[in-house]
Amino acid sequence: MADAVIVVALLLVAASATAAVAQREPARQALVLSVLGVVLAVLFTVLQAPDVGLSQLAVGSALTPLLIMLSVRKVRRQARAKDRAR
Amino acid sequence: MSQRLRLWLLAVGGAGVAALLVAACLDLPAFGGRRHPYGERAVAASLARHTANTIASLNFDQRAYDTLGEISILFAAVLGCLVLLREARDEHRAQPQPAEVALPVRRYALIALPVALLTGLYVIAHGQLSPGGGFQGGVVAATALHLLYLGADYRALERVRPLGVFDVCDALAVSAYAVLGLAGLLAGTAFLANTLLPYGTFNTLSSGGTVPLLNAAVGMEVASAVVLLLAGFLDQAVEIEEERGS
Amino acid sequence: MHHLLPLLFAVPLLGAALLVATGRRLPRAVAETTGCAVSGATAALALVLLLNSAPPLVEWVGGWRPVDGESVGIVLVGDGPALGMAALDSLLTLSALVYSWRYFDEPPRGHAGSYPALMLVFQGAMCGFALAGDLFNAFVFFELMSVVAYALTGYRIDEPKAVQGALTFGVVNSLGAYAMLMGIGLLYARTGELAMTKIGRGLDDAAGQGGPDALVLAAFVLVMTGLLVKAAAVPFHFWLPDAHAVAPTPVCMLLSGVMVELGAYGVWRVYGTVFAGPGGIPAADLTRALVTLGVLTAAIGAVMCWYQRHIKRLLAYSTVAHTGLFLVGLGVLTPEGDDGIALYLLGHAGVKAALFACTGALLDRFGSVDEQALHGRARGMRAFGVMFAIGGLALAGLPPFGTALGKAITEEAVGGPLTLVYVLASAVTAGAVLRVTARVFLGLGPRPEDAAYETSGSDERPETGRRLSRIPDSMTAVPAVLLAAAFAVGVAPGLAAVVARSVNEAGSGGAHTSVHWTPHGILLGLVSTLLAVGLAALAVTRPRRLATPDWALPLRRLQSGHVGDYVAWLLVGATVLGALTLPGVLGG
Amino acid sequence: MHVLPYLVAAYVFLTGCYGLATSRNLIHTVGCLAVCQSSTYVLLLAVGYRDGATAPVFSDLAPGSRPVVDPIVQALTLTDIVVGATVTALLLALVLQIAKRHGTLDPDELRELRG
Repeated sequence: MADAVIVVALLLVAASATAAVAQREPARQALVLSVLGVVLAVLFTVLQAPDVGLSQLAVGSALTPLLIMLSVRKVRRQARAKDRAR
Repeated sequence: MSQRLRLWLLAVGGAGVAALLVAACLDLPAFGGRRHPYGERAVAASLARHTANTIASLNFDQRAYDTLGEISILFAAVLGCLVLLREARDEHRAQPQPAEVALPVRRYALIALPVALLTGLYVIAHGQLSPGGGFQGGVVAATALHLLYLGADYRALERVRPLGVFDVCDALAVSAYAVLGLAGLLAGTAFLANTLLPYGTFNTLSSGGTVPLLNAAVGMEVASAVVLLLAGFLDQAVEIEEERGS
Repeated sequence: MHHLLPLLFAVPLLGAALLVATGRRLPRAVAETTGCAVSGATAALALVLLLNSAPPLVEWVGGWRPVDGESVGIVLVGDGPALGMAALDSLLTLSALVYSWRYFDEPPRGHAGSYPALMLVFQGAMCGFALAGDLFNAFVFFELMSVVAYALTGYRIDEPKAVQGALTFGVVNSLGAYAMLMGIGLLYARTGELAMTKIGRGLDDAAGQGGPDALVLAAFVLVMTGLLVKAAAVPFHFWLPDAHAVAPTPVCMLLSGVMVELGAYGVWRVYGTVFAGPGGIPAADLTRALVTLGVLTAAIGAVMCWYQRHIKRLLAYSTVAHTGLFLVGLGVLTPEGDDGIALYLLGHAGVKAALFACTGALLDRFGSVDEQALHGRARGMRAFGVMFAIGGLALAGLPPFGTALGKAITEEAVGGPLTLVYVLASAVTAGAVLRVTARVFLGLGPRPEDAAYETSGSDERPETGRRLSRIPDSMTAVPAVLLAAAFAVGVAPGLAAVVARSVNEAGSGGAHTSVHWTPHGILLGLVSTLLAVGLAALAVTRPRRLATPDWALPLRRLQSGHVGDYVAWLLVGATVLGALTLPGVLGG
Repeated sequence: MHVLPYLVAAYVFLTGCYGLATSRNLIHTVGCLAVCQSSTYVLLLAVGYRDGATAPVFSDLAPGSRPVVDPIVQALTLTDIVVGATVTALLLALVLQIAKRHGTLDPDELRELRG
């Protein structure tokens, strides 16, 4: 039973990692990365690593995507300001 | 270099590394094996020092020096980000407009905030007993503070987040960790030796000697580091603008 | 005494924390004085420990001394080479801080302490990496060192080149670090240990009579990839010129003078303690891999160095060429080779840092580091001209500089055609430096014309806010002292013997070697110096004859400044490394 | 099942490398680096797993009553995760400055450092 859950979690990790690389639009990539974070947290929990799962949840699915979103926002705002100045 | 050449290189290099990794995987001990000599020693050492969560014992006692290196990475990265995201010569700050927030969002954020903050603190405090600790709790508590940005607006966030104080906290937390290490040295044992305090009763909040103290220092470091990092990025995203015409 | 080892990391860290905590209120002069004082104190501590490092100091952090040979803690190894690297990086950090004394403009508003604080953390990280006896601990300090270096490289945020170079540096080095961590994971899976000596023993036990298998090979390749990225061996080297050419000058002194060399040191340490046993990588395979990559690195570094006009980039490529030479010397796995490289590295650190310091003075005086734009303009800076020329000659291996002694001993150890590589690589890089001296400081020769595909150094901003009309004394004194130190390495009586003894004690089981000047070595040193002077003279008088030939253009095009290219090269490099070490694994 | 977790780790690493090499946007590049790093977490935790074992937390588990998984790799992964987040932050800060100074985030259009 545990084995089956681990296999599913592993395959989900592989799939969401592929999606995170394939999604070339940064704002959407941030969302996919946070999905990857959640899936990894699940995998770590079934691998009996709750400590790691918890920090992956906090860092991988919240903090990192948040930083990416803020960067995207800054770049967009800058592009808009440039357009207006023109 | 052309796109095509790069893809060829990537294919060659990728194939080589893939072959290497697959061959290595086939030689690895089968998944789920029983032989973990260092792990078993670590569990025994953790129990001998009355720390219920072996991970906490590893991070704050047996391999506490790694953790010192790790919070220094955090400390250095925050310092680096503040330097890299400073206002350049040709930039200025613009006051952000107060934004209208939909009522349900505001309600949700303001209710979730104290809950998340308390969860963070609880997770920090129980680091040596249950899963969690300074890292996880610190990130949760610091991120929670930013619900204020979602619920109210940027200026409300700026009021509850005096950056100068967090700067000092950031530095103090790292110093506290290092000074606790020095205390071990001065007491005549070794740097970061966990021999200063009694190990306490197994499975209580004060068990584990200096583990709870180091854990608290890490919690403080992580929380202030995350606040400062997010502040740097928010500043860029909301406030700092380039001068017109440059 | 051994209890003091962790302080080499803790003291600069505490100093940095102090600077950050008080940074908002601190006047600049106080912040910089504090930085120098803490850095100096750490350097003094490193020197004291170094003098007491025979027999080697071993410290179990947290007092987790082994019980029945097993420990759960982290071990620090303070032997001669480790403490020597720690002392070298501390002294170099101190000189970089003195060099930037009141020189760096515009500390970020309200953060007067942040630049010295970053430098202090950098110093502590390099000490920590040098002392690490535990593989994961080495990774942690490797990352700390890298993170600080990215921030320092991008310090001048309004320079487009600086931020681009820093990002390239960051992406490539982080990827290298993750490869190294995967390697550590594989080694942990096989042996269940993290201390380097225990991993080595574990590999030998696991192999039994069989020798290494694919897992050991993969772990070796991954760990070495991380370290060779740091050491900038071809084809992992692309990030280095991009980063070193754009970083602030005092940071360049550290990056080129000691951080890259720490990568080579890591290769030596990790191979010697982890992979040297019967269960590791056979010596013949390591020699094949390191000598091949080293020769390639030296050749490409030297050729690219010759064709640069951006002076900092030129010096960066000369660092690439010299690390190639270091790798060859370490790769032959003889005690004499190790001794020679240790001395070469000490001399090179002083010379290279001094050359960067002189270039920084040019940048701040003229707002340019372009060889062609500066043609003849620095005639008035006589002291710097003399120091630049001396630096060039020392780089070529003019006796009795430390570089010459180290090179001579290594040449003897490698023997045969590899000697030629040493003579040529040092002559070409030194020739380029002397050419710059002749053109910029003496104004010799006609002004050359522009080529198509290259980075010019003319629209750079001085690092001092405004151009300096007079170079401060501290900026003149630092390169002079560094050159004097490089000279002292070659002539100080008994120093070479002490270095050799401590290196052999740590590396080759206390083999006895005699290291001293030989007529043969002096002759080779003079030959490469003459060659360098001749090349420089030819380039200045007949610039057309040595213009970029067609065969060198594709080589220059490889350096495209594109992160994606560099990542692809990193994978190719790992594959090449694997292919070069494969025969021993198949044979075993 | 014996090697699947290791193969997944290798796959994720190489996928991330592919993304890094072919990326057309530097923010995406940094995201791909985070993907590369997550492969190290998977590898480390897979190495430490033990069949039928539980987490090494003894607050409601009598010591010795059940086997536990290897705590070492968990401590290492924890460190690794924090390192990853900080590296991401630092690189994103650099990316923001590149966007300002070069006006583009496409690595193909950054032409300052060549030769």
